[in-house]
Amino acid sequence: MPTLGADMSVGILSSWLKKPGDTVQRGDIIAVVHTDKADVEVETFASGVIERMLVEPGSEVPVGTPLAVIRESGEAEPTAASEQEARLMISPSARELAHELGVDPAEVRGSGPGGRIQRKDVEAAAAARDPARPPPSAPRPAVAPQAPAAAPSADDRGAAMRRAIGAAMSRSKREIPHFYLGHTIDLSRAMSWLTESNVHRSVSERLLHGVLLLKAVALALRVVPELNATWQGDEVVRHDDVNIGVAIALRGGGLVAPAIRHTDELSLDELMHAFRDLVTRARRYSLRSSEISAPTITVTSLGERTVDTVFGVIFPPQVAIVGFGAVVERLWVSDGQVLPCPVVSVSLSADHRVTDGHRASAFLVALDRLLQEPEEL
Amino acid sequence: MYSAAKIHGFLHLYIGEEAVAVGVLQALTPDDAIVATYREHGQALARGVPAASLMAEMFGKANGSSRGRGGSMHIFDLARRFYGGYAIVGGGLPVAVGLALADRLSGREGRLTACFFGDGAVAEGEFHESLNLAALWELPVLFLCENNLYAMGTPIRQELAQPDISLRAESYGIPAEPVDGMDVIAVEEAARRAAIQVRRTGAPLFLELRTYRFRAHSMADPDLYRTKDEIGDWRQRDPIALLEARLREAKLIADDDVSALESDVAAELDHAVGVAEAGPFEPVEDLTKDVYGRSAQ
Amino acid sequence: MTDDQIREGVLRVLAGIVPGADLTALRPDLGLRDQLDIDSMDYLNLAIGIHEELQVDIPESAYDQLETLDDFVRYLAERTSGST
Amino acid sequence: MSVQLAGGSSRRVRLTYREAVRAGLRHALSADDRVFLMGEDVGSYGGAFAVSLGLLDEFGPERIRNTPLSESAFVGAGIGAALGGMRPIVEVMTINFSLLALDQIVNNAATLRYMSGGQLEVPLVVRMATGGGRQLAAQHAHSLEVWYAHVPGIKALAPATVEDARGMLLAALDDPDPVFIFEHATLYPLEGEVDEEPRPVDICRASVRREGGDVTLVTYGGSLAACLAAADDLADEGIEAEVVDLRTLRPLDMDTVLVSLGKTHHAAIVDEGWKTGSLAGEVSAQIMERGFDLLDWPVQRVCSAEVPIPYAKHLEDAALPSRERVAATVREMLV
Repeated sequence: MPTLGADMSVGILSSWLKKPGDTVQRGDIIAVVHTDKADVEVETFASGVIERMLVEPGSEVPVGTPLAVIRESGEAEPTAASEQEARLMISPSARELAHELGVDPAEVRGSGPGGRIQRKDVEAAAAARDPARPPPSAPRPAVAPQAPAAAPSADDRGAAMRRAIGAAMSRSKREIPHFYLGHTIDLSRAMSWLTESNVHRSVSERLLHGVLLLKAVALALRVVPELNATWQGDEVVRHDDVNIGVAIALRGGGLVAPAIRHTDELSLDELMHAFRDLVTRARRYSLRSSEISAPTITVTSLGERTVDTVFGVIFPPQVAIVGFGAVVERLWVSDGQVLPCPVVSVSLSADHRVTDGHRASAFLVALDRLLQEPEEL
Repeated sequence: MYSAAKIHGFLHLYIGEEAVAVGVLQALTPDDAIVATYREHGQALARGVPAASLMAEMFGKANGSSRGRGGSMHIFDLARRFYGGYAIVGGGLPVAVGLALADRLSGREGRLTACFFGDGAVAEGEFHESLNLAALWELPVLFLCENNLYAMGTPIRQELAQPDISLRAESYGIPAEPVDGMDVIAVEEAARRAAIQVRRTGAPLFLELRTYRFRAHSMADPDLYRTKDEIGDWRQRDPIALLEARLREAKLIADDDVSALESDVAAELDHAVGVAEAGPFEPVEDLTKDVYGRSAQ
Repeated sequence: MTDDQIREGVLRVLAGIVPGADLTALRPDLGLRDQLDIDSMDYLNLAIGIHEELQVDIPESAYDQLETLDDFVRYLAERTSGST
Repeated sequence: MSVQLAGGSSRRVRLTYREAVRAGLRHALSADDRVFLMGEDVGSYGGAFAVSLGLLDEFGPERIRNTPLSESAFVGAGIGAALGGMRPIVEVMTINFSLLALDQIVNNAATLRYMSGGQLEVPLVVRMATGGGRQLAAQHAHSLEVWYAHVPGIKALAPATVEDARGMLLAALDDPDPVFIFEHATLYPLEGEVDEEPRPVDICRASVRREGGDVTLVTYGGSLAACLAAADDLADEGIEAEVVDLRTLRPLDMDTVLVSLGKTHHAAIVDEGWKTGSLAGEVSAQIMERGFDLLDWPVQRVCSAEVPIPYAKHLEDAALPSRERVAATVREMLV
């Protein structure tokens, strides 16, 4: 409804001079509008085919109300079947995966009922597009179930081994003879290095102190490798890969500890990126099964505003868990002076069948030493 | 207040039955527990629940006796062991039995649980089950049936095949006694005797308090099922008028005492309305508060 | 940028970080950490979101004066008043 | 793989589900004299499912109280006793008879804290046997846990293992609100190994009883066995099913379900209740609301046929959820 006078706010459509299906050119008169001053002919500025009228003759509509839909020449003919374009039948998870893998769903053939596109169709399309890259998770029934994600180094004896593990903590506490060691680490060098280096970083590249702790744990495991192991059947298998499970609290309560692979080989920036991505996806429940079953050790922390010390309960089939309390300001003797310093209390819960207090303390000492040289992490 | 739409939902007036609440409550101690029905304003006031807190509750305010959550049918006051109004007819009886059981099992002697209910409840299964259980386990419950002759719109003769309620109670081996529910002195005297016996023996007793409500079952009841004459006859024995006449006869009160009393009552009511109107509404953010004592961690 | 626009921007970023939280009942004078159960990672995402949404860079040093929604609006208002 | 532990935590013992509940009762009765047991034939008879056998001799008639057949009165008395400061455990023989006490449960137990503005507290535990599978026909085979899980103000638990049968009772006694424990009648003879020393267990988290990456089977109580059996069958065909035991029906721990769904993208919910208005329906709705983007296939439900449970064995087996129906449902999803 065009404004046909400065003070005009509404107009009455008195009659249509065209009908749906008519082709119109720019400037054609297509309707007559009645205003309190006069009956005025209305011209169209678009050329094309009138698809449908939106306003009935005789009705009063405010200025600016669209009166008719004109499909400009050259636009695709809408399929006769339905008003909107045909709905793409795709499962929500497949759509998410397509987005993740950069596959255009419209080009995927759906194998589900009624042609619904499923994850495996998207995976196949992604693989077909780039044969070099194997699909993220092996297609299902055709192949034997996934081998345990943490490729055991020494022991390749295992066929796909069914590990019936109840993940309940209470069971872990009862089956695994835990012993605990605590230690307090002066973080003044680490925190000042972090603050200093964050100043030069853009906000999206900013590091959290957590990544320093994760990297230190990963490197300390090279000093005490027996902590980086998992039970398989009745045997402990030590792993070369260091995949640290990061305990993430879910919003409504509940905890999950997916792994960051090769934590020891990642740079602090790569580690921060992986950490941030993991937390985001965990809280959207979209973790990959490989991530959940991959950790060779777990690190847990209850965050800033909480307790000084946390003693973790080991996640079976792992053999250790490192717990960080909150970083707090404490009076601390360093180089003979008593100064207020940021410190963190770290705990190690370990499986008595696999290691002992002496080795466990060697791990915590190594961790401490690594955190005194943050620039090396 | 109700007609001024300050009070909503159901409201069951107690006018006419005052002698029962006042008489019985005189015989109870602070250690006794009380379980009542949705017509419990009389019992609550007689127990000492402040009128302001009742009025605020009926205004739905946070300073009401149940923080505006219960309304007129659900007045609670734990400090005064007033375990509330129950809107399901007969719903309170098993709870009263349980309270008495708790006192028994924790060795708290010399206590009773007073359980008020109407003649309507006598037809409920819970009446049968509760009296049987209290008698079987010999629990200190004082069952108080306010027989106002009507279960909402149904006269008692069309409600109970055996309308002699005291007789029914005795069938469970519980001594029962009918009492003139319009005479507060008679009620108080009977209640005192019963309470002393229950406290002493620990076994239940039953009083059938014959009374009458001058107003309809509730504000929503057109009260067509009773004749004006019948209501008129009972009004002759208005419990408050009866008491006033006796006190005057005994020269215990005179005109100025009566007017002083009336102005005190009026003042207390105004105060109550003031407190209710000034009271805050509970913030909507607290909607889910107190559903559980300890929400799932 | 008016205070309301800033507040709306911050709430939009928060909605992305705490999907499903009822932000309408958020008290602007109470700490965000307690009301929304958010941790240092969420605070970092908040800083990144605000940088993208309102083009203001919040240095780490400013974190401890930014506890409530009002703090954020006040802090950002000072830094965006120059640009409108 | 439980290893006999030297020293440290207590010795392991082998118990049946029924003995585990009894151990929980005995532990609670000895530890706290506010605790007492009330129910039909819980005394000299020892309980319809022999759970309270021997407790009368040990704790006496005051604390092991046989009740007349008055469900509304003795459940209501349990509520009153809880109000009066006791810690009652009421045994309603089966969920089928609990229908007679629903008024006391829904109108009193669940509402008194809220309706009194937070003044009153009802720390009551009610246990009842539930479920079919023993050829007792329609009136003795109901699975109506969802009726209780529907009501805010009470908690509903479904112990499916020997440890939960004992531990949940102790946790429920520690809870300030009414807690209803549903013990599937076929579980009483189930054997399992637990620590000798009874301890309360968590009652707000589900538990992954079997890990797998291809499909999530969500279940509770008497249907756990069928799911684990189905998972074994499926494993032989290369399908790894993850079995999530809800353990608590109110509150529902959806996080554990969603984390699993995030891995498998396929969910089947196995629930002995009738499908219409079932707990399975509620879990499915919450998956749709909170985990929609994780779904690669519509959520499936395996429930009882919508019939009064029949007496004849072959009919009852056809009506109730079975390992075969669970496995078949999973195969359809992963074809």
